[in-house]
Amino acid sequence: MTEELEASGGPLVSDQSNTIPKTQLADIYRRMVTIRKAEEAMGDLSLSGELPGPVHLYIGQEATAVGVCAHLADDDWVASTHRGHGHFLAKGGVPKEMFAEVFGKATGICRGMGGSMHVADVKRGILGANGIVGGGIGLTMGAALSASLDGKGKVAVAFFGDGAANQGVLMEALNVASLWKLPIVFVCENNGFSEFSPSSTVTAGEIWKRAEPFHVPGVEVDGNDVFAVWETAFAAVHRARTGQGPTLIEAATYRLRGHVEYEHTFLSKPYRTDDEVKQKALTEPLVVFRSHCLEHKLLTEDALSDVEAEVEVQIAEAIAFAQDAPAPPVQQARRFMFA
Amino acid sequence: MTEELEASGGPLVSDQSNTIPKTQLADIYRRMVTIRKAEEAMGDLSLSGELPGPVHLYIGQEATAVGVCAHLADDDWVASTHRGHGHFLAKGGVPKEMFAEVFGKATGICRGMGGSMHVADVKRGILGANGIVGGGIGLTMGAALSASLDGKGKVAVAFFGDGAANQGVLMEALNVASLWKLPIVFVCENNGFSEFSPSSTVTAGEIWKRAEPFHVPGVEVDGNDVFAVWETAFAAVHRARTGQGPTLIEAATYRLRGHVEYEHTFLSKPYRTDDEVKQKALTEPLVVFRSHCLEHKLLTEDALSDVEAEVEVQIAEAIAFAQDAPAPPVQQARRFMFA
Amino acid sequence: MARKSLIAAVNEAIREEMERDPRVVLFGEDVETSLFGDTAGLSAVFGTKRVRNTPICETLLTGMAVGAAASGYRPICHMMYGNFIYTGFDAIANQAAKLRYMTGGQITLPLVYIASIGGGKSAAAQHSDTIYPVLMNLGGIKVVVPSTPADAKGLLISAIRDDNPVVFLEVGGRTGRAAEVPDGEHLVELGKADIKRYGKDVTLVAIGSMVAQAMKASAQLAESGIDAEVVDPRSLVPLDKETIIQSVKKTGYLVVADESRDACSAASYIASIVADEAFGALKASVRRVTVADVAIPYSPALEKAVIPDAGAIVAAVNSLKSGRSAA
Amino acid sequence: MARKSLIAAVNEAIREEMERDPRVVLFGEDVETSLFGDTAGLSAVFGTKRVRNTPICETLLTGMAVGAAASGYRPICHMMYGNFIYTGFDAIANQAAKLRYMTGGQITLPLVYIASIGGGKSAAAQHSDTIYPVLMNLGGIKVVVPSTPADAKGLLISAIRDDNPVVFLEVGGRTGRAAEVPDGEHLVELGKADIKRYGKDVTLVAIGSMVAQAMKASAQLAESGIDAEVVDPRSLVPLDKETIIQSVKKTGYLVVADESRDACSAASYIASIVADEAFGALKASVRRVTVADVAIPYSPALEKAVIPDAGAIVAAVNSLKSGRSAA
Ligand SMILES: Cc1ncc(C[n+]2csc(CCOP(=O)(O)OP(=O)(O)O)c2C)c(N)n1
Ligand SMILES: Cc1ncc(C[n+]2csc(CCOP(=O)(O)OP(=O)(O)O)c2C)c(N)n1
Ligand SMILES: [Mg+2]
Ligand SMILES: [Mg+2]
Repeated sequence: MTEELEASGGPLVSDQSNTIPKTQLADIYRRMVTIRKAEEAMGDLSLSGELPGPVHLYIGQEATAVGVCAHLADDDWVASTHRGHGHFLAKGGVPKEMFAEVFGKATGICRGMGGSMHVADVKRGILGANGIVGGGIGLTMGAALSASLDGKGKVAVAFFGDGAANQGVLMEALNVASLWKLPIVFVCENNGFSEFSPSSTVTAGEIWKRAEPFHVPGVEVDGNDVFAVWETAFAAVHRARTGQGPTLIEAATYRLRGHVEYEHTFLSKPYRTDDEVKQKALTEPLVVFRSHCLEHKLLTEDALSDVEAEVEVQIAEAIAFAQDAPAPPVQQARRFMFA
Repeated sequence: MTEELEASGGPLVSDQSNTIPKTQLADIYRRMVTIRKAEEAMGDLSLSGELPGPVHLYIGQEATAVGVCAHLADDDWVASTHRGHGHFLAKGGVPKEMFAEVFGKATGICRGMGGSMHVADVKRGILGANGIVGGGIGLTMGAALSASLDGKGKVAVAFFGDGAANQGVLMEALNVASLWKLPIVFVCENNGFSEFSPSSTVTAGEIWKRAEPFHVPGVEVDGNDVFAVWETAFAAVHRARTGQGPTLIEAATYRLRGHVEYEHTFLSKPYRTDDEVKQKALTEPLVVFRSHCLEHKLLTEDALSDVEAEVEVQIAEAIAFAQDAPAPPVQQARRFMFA
Repeated sequence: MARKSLIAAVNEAIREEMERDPRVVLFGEDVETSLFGDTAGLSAVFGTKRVRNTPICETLLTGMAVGAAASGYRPICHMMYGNFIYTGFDAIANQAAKLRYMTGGQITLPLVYIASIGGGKSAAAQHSDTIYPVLMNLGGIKVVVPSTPADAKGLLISAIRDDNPVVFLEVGGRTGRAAEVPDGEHLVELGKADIKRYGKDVTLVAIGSMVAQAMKASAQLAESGIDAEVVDPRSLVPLDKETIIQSVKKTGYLVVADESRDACSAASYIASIVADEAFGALKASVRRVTVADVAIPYSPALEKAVIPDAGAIVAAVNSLKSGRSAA
Repeated sequence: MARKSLIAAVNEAIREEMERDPRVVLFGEDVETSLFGDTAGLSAVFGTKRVRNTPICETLLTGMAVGAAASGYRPICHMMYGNFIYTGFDAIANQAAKLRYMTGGQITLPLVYIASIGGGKSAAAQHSDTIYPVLMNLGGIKVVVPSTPADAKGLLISAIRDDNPVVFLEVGGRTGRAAEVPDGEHLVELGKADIKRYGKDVTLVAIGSMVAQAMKASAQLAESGIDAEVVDPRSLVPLDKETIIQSVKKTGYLVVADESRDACSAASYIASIVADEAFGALKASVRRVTVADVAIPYSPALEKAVIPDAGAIVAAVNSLKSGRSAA
């Protein structure tokens, strides 16, 4: 991994011995499972018609959000995408506030004003999910500019998809981030699809290589392996924090659910086979993590199951909270346009 | 040169023996001198207050427009920039129609509706100068799509500056052009400045390398050497015409005049030294061409001088034509919004 | 005649025009699979040369459409949600709207941008915008907003055959109500309003999604003895001022219903035209029923409170008829 | 008091605010050398960390300003010509205008976009647009268009101190007329119109470049015994409806002069407000003096024919006063 980084545009300050500390493994798993269970529940709620708006689920990509955000503090910034629940939860967002938001309730993190596509928690450095593909890139560049100006070692992370990598704003950002040595990490999650188009049909070449011409290091990582993501992000975040500039990480993963949760009810034709999905599920992040931990005796089967059980309760509570929450007052629709 | 092409993203079909045929040399020189003399006159006219709008002169960059357009027919397309006189003339635009346009006259190529920043001649495949930096890239991509659809071997060429290369639309275009193998040549003229900013202060890395990640060949060429430009363009245009896809050419040159012709009258401070300009003038395209031709006995001093004298007369006539031309009828202001 | 949704009518219009004219081509993000269904199945019929899935790059797409049109094709560029027109705004505002003018008529731009607009589906602020006001102000862009499947088909065919840039906006999303669409070639001229209901007491000009609301409002008003005329402009550029003015001259009262935000809305423009050119006919204030100058909220109760409905139109009419408004 | 150009007043406002508040930062293309002069000299004073030349990449710039504002700074993003706001429109329309709303008030965006607008210099169609109508419709963006150096300074300081996205538009380019600017801290509240001339016979609402034309027109009208009141809204969002309405209630007549294209112009919006909220006070049609729905031509004679001037305003007033318009 480190070799790759060095190969493409400059060395990352990285210590190959760095890996997830054993004491953090349960927490890493908890975060991934929190996302998984929350998203599975979201899917059910969407299909049963309980959610007013559309949801784009993060199932299968958990390792990226969790592996990256493990290196971030509340005053570091992230911006996310339309597929934003995972980043929200990984960066410390509270499940019940997320569910209440997606239900459109007054106690939602955005008071019901934004819904799934806009979950944000500014006090935790979450600039929000975004309905504009590529929209988070400009926002994090601004946050990185702020971080660079105030000199406190904060970092900004832009999460975006393989589809978003084809928006020109990414290259504009790579150029400026390189020139100004901004403390930013660009994290492209290549989940194989840009909506219903397989990546290869709309994305020429390799995304991680797009950084090098701007003298920004680019690196590819297995986005289903939270250990690999953690290590790569460790180096990139460290690089940013110490004033050495930006990094582009491409995390290879797979979107196990549809682009949007009820798509099979309206799409005229399938765009991938069930077999493909089944095949890919064999190497999804939780499977990979579990077997790695068991194999290397890092966590026991019981420890893992305990986490799952605890999370299940937490998510059920979060959903109940959201279901019971009141709708926002109607007058609220006239608020919040201006400060 | 050909090596470089092959090194960065795939081979160009090129025959290294190809160079400007001797019979075309006088014509190549005529075109370069036409641009030079027209632009020098434009500069004088601008300073004397005879031109209603601003002009951005192409002096010092003639080799690129001429070396590239030598390979294009009327039904090939080009789009140009705010600095568009050179491309207009190189692609076959008529001097007197250009001058009349810049004077805002009825006989201007755009009937006085567009002026310097919009000189276009659609029947000659000139989609026009453009006031939007990077604006021509989308237009030529569309023309390339048309060319690809009609299958007649037409080619589109996008001329743009080093500053424009930082607009994300270039990368969007490289991606689509690569995926669709469009018959397009991206010609970036790196003249050292993006308005008043030296390129290095606003452009990270090397522009020609930005193509490779999209699997598009990128190549750098001496933009002051019309022979080199001609050869590079020969290969790239051939590649496009034969359905092999796009190429990015970066032509290194220097803008000998200001960004805009009367800038010294309003800028608060200089952004380069007179010495730098003088130094750069030693290797400008006409100097290089003349000495190359004389040294290799390709053209005589007399032949070169004859061309210059002829062009001088032609430009003087074009200016007289423009000065004598009538203003457009006022009602014309209400025309041409819709077909 | 057969009953079809607006989406199906759009699909049919594109299909017929692509059959009729080989220069008509379609591209956009996922036009093959088609998020809304309006382009579903077309790639199977016309192949992936003429129906092209693009990457996500709106800035390029809008400009590429201009270039393809300038060089002899008749592109249809599908922009998906209306607010992605903001993303690709540059080439629409700076190129499509001006290229013909700036070149003294040399360039002809037969091109159509399609997008889906409006709220009501908890798609939140970005995806729920009603975007036509910003397009109407650009000058060189025709803007079409059909309210029925039949109008959608007829207007889209006219748009595709038009030699100018046209933005064709779909309201109601993928789940609009089905209605009759004439068989055979069906054209609706751009710039001709349609009187969706004749009446003599008040003119309701309603745009896009507001037409159905105005029809509902008319039914309610009829119960209290007010006979409303519903005028659907259908195309906002060009705008059929004459039909609107004639209606106001007949009724003396005008309410304009428009799902766009109020400031510089289509409603404000139409109101200002009438306040200028038919002032003498007006017996009361001209009322706009629009979205107050806020974005569209996600939560359904809030969204409903923000987007005008029949009740709001009825209330506006009643405020006029009671003379309460003529301050 | 000292006489200064609008550009110099802008420069002074930025300088003072950057001195006052270290969180104010400035970036944009060539803000160091400064094409118009409004940011000249600032990098020498404040350094190249706080005053940053950027590459040409409007899509990023507008979004980066949003991100910098959301994370605690107060960016001023210089967009140079107004039509480059079209180029960077995405983040203005989809992020700046909506982020606070969508997040339920979590995000605060103290940011200013500056750009130069308007025609009259043979800069041709792209660079001569008067762009505020499209911004006014976005909802979450304040829009300021000063007509004098003093207002420019006072409004820009207010804009920089405002906790919302503000687009500050300069008219007249680098060569505007100099006028008095008060010494010391000079603030003009956003949303307060200024009556530039008091009169009793007709209200002329004039925006930006049209204020000078309206003043000229008033002088001409005075000669024929018509006493015009000139109202300069100065800020279009928020708009000081009250001052406009009060003036019309006094005069009974309204002409709105606006250099933007007519369809969905600021003029049409203002006219529609008066036709609604002050209908009873109106004695005649409300007239708009705007650019017909065309782009701005290059040739000077044509450009002059397209952009409204004092004569056009006088003609509009005369058409009202003669009752010719009340059809
Ligand atoms: C500017 C813009 N264009 C188009 C869309 C519609 N859209 C939503 S998600 C999506 C695909 C995004 O693909 P990718 O970036 O790979 O993210 P993923 O969905 O795979 O997480 C598209 C085209 C959008 N939201 N914004
Ligand atoms: C979208 C856009 N942004 C900014 C400008 C203002 N501008 C005009 S020319 C120029 C510099 C262009 O530099 P480059 O592309 O290198 O072309 P050159 O002037 O060197 O020929 C700028 C910033 C513009 N015309 N369009
Ligand atoms: Mg993807
Ligand atoms: Mg340059």
